[in-house]
Amino acid sequence: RRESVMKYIPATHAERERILAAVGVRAVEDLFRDIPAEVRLKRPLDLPPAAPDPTLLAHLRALAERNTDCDRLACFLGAGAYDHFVPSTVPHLALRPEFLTAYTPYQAEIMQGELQAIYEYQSMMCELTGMDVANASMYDGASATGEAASMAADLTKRTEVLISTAVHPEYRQVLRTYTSHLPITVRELPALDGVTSVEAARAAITDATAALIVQSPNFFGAIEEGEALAKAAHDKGALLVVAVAEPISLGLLRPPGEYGADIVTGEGQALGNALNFGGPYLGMIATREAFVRRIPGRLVGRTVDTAGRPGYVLTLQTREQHIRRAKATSNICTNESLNALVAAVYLATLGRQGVVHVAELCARKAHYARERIAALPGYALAFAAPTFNEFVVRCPVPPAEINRRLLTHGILGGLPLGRFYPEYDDCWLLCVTEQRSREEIDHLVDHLETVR
Amino acid sequence: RRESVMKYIPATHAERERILAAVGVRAVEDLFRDIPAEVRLKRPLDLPPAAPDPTLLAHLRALAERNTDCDRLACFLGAGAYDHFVPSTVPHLALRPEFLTAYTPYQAEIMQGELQAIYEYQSMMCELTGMDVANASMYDGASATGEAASMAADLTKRTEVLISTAVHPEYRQVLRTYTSHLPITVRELPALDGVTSVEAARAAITDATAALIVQSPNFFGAIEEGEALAKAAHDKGALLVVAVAEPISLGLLRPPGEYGADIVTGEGQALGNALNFGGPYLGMIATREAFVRRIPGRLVGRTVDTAGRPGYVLTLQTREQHIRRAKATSNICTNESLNALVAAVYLATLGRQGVVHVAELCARKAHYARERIAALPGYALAFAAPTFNEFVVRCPVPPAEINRRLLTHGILGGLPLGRFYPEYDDCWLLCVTEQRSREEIDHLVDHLETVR
Amino acid sequence: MSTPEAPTRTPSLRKRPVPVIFERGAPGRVGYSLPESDVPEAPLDAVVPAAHRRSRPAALPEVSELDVVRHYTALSHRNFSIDEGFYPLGSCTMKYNPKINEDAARQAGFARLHPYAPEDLAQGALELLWELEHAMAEITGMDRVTFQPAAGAHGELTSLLMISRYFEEKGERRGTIIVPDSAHGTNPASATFAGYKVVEVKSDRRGNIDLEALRAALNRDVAALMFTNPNTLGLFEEQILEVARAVHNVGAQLYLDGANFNAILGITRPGDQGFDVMHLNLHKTFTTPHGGGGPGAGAVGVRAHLVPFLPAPTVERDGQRFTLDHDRPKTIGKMRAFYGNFGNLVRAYTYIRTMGAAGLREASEMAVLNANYLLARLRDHFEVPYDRVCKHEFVLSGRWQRDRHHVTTRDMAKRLLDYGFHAPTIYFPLIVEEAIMIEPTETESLQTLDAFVETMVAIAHEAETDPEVVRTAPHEAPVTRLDEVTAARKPNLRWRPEE
Amino acid sequence: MSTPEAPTRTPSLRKRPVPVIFERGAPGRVGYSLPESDVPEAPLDAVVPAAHRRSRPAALPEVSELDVVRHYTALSHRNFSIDEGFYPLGSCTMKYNPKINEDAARQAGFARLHPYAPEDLAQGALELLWELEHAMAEITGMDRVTFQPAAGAHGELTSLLMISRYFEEKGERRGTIIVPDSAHGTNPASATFAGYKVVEVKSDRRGNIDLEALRAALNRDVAALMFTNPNTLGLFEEQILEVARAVHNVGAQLYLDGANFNAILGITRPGDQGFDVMHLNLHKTFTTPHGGGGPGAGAVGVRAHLVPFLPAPTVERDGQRFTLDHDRPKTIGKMRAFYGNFGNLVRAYTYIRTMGAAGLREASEMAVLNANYLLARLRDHFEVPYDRVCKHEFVLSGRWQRDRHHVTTRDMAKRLLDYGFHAPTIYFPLIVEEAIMIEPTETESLQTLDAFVETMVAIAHEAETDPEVVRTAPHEAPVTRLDEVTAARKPNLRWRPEE
Ligand SMILES: Cc1ncc(COP(=O)(O)O)c(C=O)c1O
Ligand SMILES: Cc1ncc(COP(=O)(O)O)c(C=O)c1O
Repeated sequence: RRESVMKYIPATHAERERILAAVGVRAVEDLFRDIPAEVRLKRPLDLPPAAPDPTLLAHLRALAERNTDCDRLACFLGAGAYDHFVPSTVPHLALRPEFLTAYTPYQAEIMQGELQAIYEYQSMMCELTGMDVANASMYDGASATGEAASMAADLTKRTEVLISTAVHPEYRQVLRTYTSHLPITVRELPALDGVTSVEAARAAITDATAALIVQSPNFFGAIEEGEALAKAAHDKGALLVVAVAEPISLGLLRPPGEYGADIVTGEGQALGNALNFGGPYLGMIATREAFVRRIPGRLVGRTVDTAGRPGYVLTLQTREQHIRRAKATSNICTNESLNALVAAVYLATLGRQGVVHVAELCARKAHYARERIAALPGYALAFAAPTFNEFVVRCPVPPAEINRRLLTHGILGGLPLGRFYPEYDDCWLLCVTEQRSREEIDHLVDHLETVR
Repeated sequence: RRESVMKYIPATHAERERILAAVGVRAVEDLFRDIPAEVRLKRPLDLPPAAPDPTLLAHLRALAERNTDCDRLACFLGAGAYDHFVPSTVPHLALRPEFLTAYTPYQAEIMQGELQAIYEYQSMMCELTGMDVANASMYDGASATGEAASMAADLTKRTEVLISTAVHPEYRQVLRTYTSHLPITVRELPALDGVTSVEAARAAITDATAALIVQSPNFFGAIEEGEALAKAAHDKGALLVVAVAEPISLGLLRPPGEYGADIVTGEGQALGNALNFGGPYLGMIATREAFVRRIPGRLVGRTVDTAGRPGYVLTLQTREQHIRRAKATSNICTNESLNALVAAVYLATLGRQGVVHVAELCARKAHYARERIAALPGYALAFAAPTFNEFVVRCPVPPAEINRRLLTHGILGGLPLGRFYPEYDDCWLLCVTEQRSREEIDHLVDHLETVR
Repeated sequence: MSTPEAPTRTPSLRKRPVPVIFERGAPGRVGYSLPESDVPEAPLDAVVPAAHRRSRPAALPEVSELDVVRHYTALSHRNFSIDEGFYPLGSCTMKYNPKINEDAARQAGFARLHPYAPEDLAQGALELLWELEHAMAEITGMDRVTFQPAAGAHGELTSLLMISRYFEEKGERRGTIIVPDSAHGTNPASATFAGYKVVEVKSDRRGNIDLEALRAALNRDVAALMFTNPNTLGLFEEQILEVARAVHNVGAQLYLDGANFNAILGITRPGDQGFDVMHLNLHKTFTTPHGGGGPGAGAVGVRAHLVPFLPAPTVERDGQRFTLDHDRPKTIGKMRAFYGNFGNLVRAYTYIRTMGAAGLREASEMAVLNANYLLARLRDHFEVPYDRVCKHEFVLSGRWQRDRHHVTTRDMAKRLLDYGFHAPTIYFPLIVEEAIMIEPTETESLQTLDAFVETMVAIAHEAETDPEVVRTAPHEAPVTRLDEVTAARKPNLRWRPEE
Repeated sequence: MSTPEAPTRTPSLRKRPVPVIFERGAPGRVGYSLPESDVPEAPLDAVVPAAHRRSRPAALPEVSELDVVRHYTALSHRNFSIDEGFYPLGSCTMKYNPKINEDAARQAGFARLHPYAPEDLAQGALELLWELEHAMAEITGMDRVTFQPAAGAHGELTSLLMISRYFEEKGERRGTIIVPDSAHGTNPASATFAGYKVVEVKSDRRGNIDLEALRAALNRDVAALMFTNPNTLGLFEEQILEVARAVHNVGAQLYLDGANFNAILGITRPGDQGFDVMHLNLHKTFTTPHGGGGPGAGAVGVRAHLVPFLPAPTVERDGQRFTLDHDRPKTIGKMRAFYGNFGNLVRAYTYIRTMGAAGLREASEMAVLNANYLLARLRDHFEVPYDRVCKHEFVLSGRWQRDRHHVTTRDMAKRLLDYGFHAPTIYFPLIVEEAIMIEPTETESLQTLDAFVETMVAIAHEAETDPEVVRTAPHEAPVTRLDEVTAARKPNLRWRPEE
């Protein structure tokens, strides 16, 4: 037997024999006789050989080095995944094994740490979004938005959702997939000049519309006219769902709850979670008090024990699949609690001032980059609306070509929009976070000047 | 005020005012009036400006990358610091903040974890070395050997120590420094063909000799004739001190306690501690029951509490400086407990079988490399004695030159002995641990073939 | 067992509540450090118009770094984790989460990689995904595997949507999903979420699905049977081949809920048993940590006829180069943004490479041996509703204790906490009254299993001799039982700043 | 304060002993994974002769990886650390150890760097050492600094040996070191270890050294006065300049034990006060973690006349290149192998770069403010032997409680543990009966200081009203008071395998 296997399977040969004897069988095969012989595997699985730790770590180091990560590039790429600074407290605290290797807090009395941390996370999400209730997490921003659609349909008893094309394309794809076999039709509301037109929205919303779904800052980085859009929706009895893909923006921008959002979904990756090539990320969902019993996923509530001590429990579980089964508000079970904990530690570390500080840095640096690039001959801003830390540039050469050239200078360029918007194939979505120094921005601009 | 400072100094301006009021002074300066005005600093210290976390981490990453560490080279360099594989359990467990940020366990009742871990470490050291008692750690192998000399002088009431030139040159330097102002004279015993000559030792030991100090495996990688050397020392009433710079060897080799060592010192770095450019490392010292009250440093003992539960305490403290002051057995206070804990977790993880396994891998790979290099035209083994994982090669070109050439192929060559032994300036001390693959050894050999 | 204690007149430290983080700190205190802006100063209104800016900062904590460290360290000490003790949670496969997996996944080359980085910059990540897919296909006997699902239930939904597209392609519209009454709640919930009607089929006395009832329920409106095998009773469905035949006879698809895969690694493959599609919980069988509730990682394997419907993108290899194939005309689309919970996929890959084929089989053998060992040693003390050889887990009933001593399964579960064990899964599956579902996993030692048995027996004895101590348990936890009724009646779901 | 508890009949979990690791596991169990040998098989006797091999393997634990994880996790939960609570240990400067320091020091570029790597491969490490030396020289007012000492006491020895060489160079032989009666034990111990006779000088009523006694003790045989300033009473020596003059008048050297430097960062510099040589404990003032007893890092600063005697090697800069200078003809030699506790030097450097000049000064200001705050709030409840403005720490006496209520300082210290605080340093300095030495540091919040005050006052009250609960404390710890007498009489210093 290989140590690499034995170290995870403690039973020694002698112990295995003792167990067999206690169970009363001669060989372990006797325990598998209930499996029809014809489907019992007669051969070993065809897998790469077991690798001892040193060999395996060397292999994994080599794989990791075949990637070029954001420590090795100046990253101007965002589009739903953001390169923010993560304070040292975050991994040191959130990844403590007591949190990392715990299961869902079904035994509340011995999981008060997890439960309290999530209760605090819910509170922070409410503060950020301006909503009354936030849940303990969803899979990611896209799937949370998908769930919001059916939540809205249920709440309004209506069958159509209207989604702006300025919402992240992958969120829209997920929404379509999620609703494909539900009695919900998805209509897209074209965002013509980089923002969702309030007039178009008002015109498009009917009394069959369950919800208008927008993203703010939207996929083009522009800040939507939340208040007007909320009014447009509410006037027709529809709900406003606001997706927030870049929650750092909420350090500076008006919280959706303040301008009338009924449901806020979002992607919490930016709140201290690693880029991780796309996951695990953090699905956020928050809503108004009135809708609490329809919110999907877990909720932690504060209560007291028999001695009157404050304590925390999973609550309102009658919404959930393990109680309600086919009638549950969602099928979600395992969620992204650890990422929620990461967000909580991140927000606690930055705190009231730090969240404003980081948001302002993003906005100021992006604004500087935006103005400088706009001033370059051949380059122009695609849209006029105010932005946060992303903006769209029209380029004199194909954006993909620009990215290739920038890479040779250690710069990870923005997203060529043509991939998702054929009509914008000369457009380039740039992101500037607090991580980018003025020097890096100036380099970017200098190189752009040469690419014409 | 900068956040980088505020995050470590929680008092807000308002709180500072409250504190000043409670203390009853108007300004903090009032608390420094007892410092003569002429020596109060009138200017700010001239230091680099405070750096915010992201900037500072980038700077430190850059500094770290200006080094070429053993992840980026095939390391054949040892000479007192060894590149061994460190299982993932070691940092994950030993660096838990509960251990890392605790002080010396003066309040035993709330430090049972630390105390028990060190008690277990002491036990493991005894098992490895074959001695009765081991202490809770010394600074490093060299200083531990220095302390052993005065321990031996005390125990024997003799004034001379004899040390083989096959002991690590830096250990010998430290011994000289340590004893420079003590009534102890240090004599060196030349090791002519790579091992300490038993005859020479017998001849050199007088009845003024407190101890014969050898290292095994010695600095040249050779295994000393421990038994005969012990006899030579004991015949004249001297003690045998054995320094172990590569404790992994004890997985395979006879423990010094078995062949008559009276004091074993050593360097525990190899037991799971990082190379760390030379420190912090782990000073080991162990001895016989009879000498326990003369051993330097802390000892953890097992006892019971008032309810009869087993528990652990710092014990025999009357040996130590905080009780005995000028009459203490040593001046050591802060030691290397965390490195001892690292060694304990390492030894627990490898366990009874693993320590043998890693030792055999080292010996076999070094043996293979040694035979292959010996067979190369122009190269020869400097010495004949059996070795563990280091050996000395005579080279056709200056070793430093060989190292320069190997570096261009990603190989970190051995130590040119000329630096410490002018008479061996064509000699090269090579180390082969379990980390080196046959492929790397063959590359080394192939390149040597071209260097002639 | 118990030792005399000196008198204490202090409240137990462990039972002292930890204040919420909002109540720590002081106004104006900070725990972060960021640079000042290095770009030319512009009036904030020019950067973001005032109308779009928030009027007051979010009421987040105002704490120092040490405040943060103390708070979350204290909370971590009020948890129960695999690293601290035995976690026999049935159906959850709480096996050891190797530390090396963490070291692998936390490397900057993985953790700091942007999902939209050009493929050339992500070859290592793509290669890992490709290798992992092929390993999982071999382990399950499926033709292809997607890792887009974030968890098991997400995998269920993914699978059902693929099944729907499959029937659409064939021009059929089917509206029913069958689930056994022993199924996990996510099965029916996923079916509903996919727009299906759910029909439940009961189990027979041996704990298998009732074949007659199944046959009766099957018809041309049935899109699929969602089947868990070994099922949630920890029993292998002896008539699996008949089940498959019956399902396929009406042209329906056979779906495997693979949450219990830890029983059959290298022993039998769903692909060989006739399953068309299945999900795996990598956070169970493949050691990725549960993180206190998530993230997990789902994997969905399909037979060839369902491959066209896989979520996009897939990972493809040409020669030495790995690419993302977004051009999948028949795909159901996307189940989430990007490609999946990559960080956990690195962990699962590391685990598979550590174990190899023989190691994985050995894991299942020991998981099953350990479960049968516990069953053998507990059978005289608790009712055994389905008395068969079990797989990786088994289900007891607390009926004896309830009926004879008015001590419920919940009471006994809470009492276990006093002895330093996590409780088993209780009151699931629903078909067993007072259910106690125990899964030891292969990573627990015989010493731990024996200690658990002795404690269970001791508690069964307490139920007879000292029922009150069981009914009022736990006594050792930071809190005693919590008022869940009030929690649900008057929900307090967030801290609020005083205005 | 206390809350009613449900009855429990289980032994408290926290008080259950953790078995020694040797008693975990089972024969033949393993928790490691290494490759098999990949070199041509050779008979072991040919590799290492049997005569040199051990006859039986060392009786090390035989445990699985999970056994190891559970064991050390459990032990870690039986500790008390800065991350868990207030640690007012006088003289130890238990300030917060920043997490960023750990991230900096654990980088492979530092942690995996071989000490004998050619200088070209270690330029980053050498640059850091060079920068740190210059920062420390500026902070202390010394001309050069060595980081070779592993700790404070090691720095003391280093300094004394340099002083000896200095006098040798001058052809003098001096045999006496003077230490105040308030000095830390390492001072006289180091003096002895350096071959000196130790003469103790008493302190005066204000807690300064008694100048008359000092003058009387000074003569041409005195090599140095080892002086701690602020001293171990937490008081700044008001006559420091007279002391320096008196010492220098007999040609002796003035040595500073800089363990208490946290009081004077940026406020006053020993180099300006007339000190010739000094040590710093980087594990106190400069936030490197104590690791449960070590490793620390000592730094020794010297004025120009002692520079030639510094341990070798020193770090030098020429242009952009950094080198190790081993060629120091007058050096005392080496105090340990290689260059020092480098890993901790990275942490100290990171801390200094985080704080900057203003930040370091602010740290000392708040450390002193916090100490005076605690003194002001505790003065009515405990005897204050030296009633002066203190620096970063202060000393109380438990005499009132001892004499009036037969409750000792030790009792009160143990009682503090029940309330979740570490105890202050007690029975040191020796010149104060029933000494209670309290150092809050600047990193503790006002909320923590207030909670500590309330607890101290509550304990003083308990000493009057309920002395027994104090005398028998602690009650909340995993164990009650331990039998130290037996521990010393019949030492059990190791586990032994049964033969
Ligand atoms: C049998 C079974 N099916 C499905 C699930 C759902 O998996 P997840 O929690 O990963 O969504 C679980 C896990 O709770 C389970 O035990
Ligand atoms: C005043 C004083 N001097 C010297 C020392 C010894 O320092 P170290 O423990 O680092 O050897 C200490 C620390 O315990 C101390 O407080």
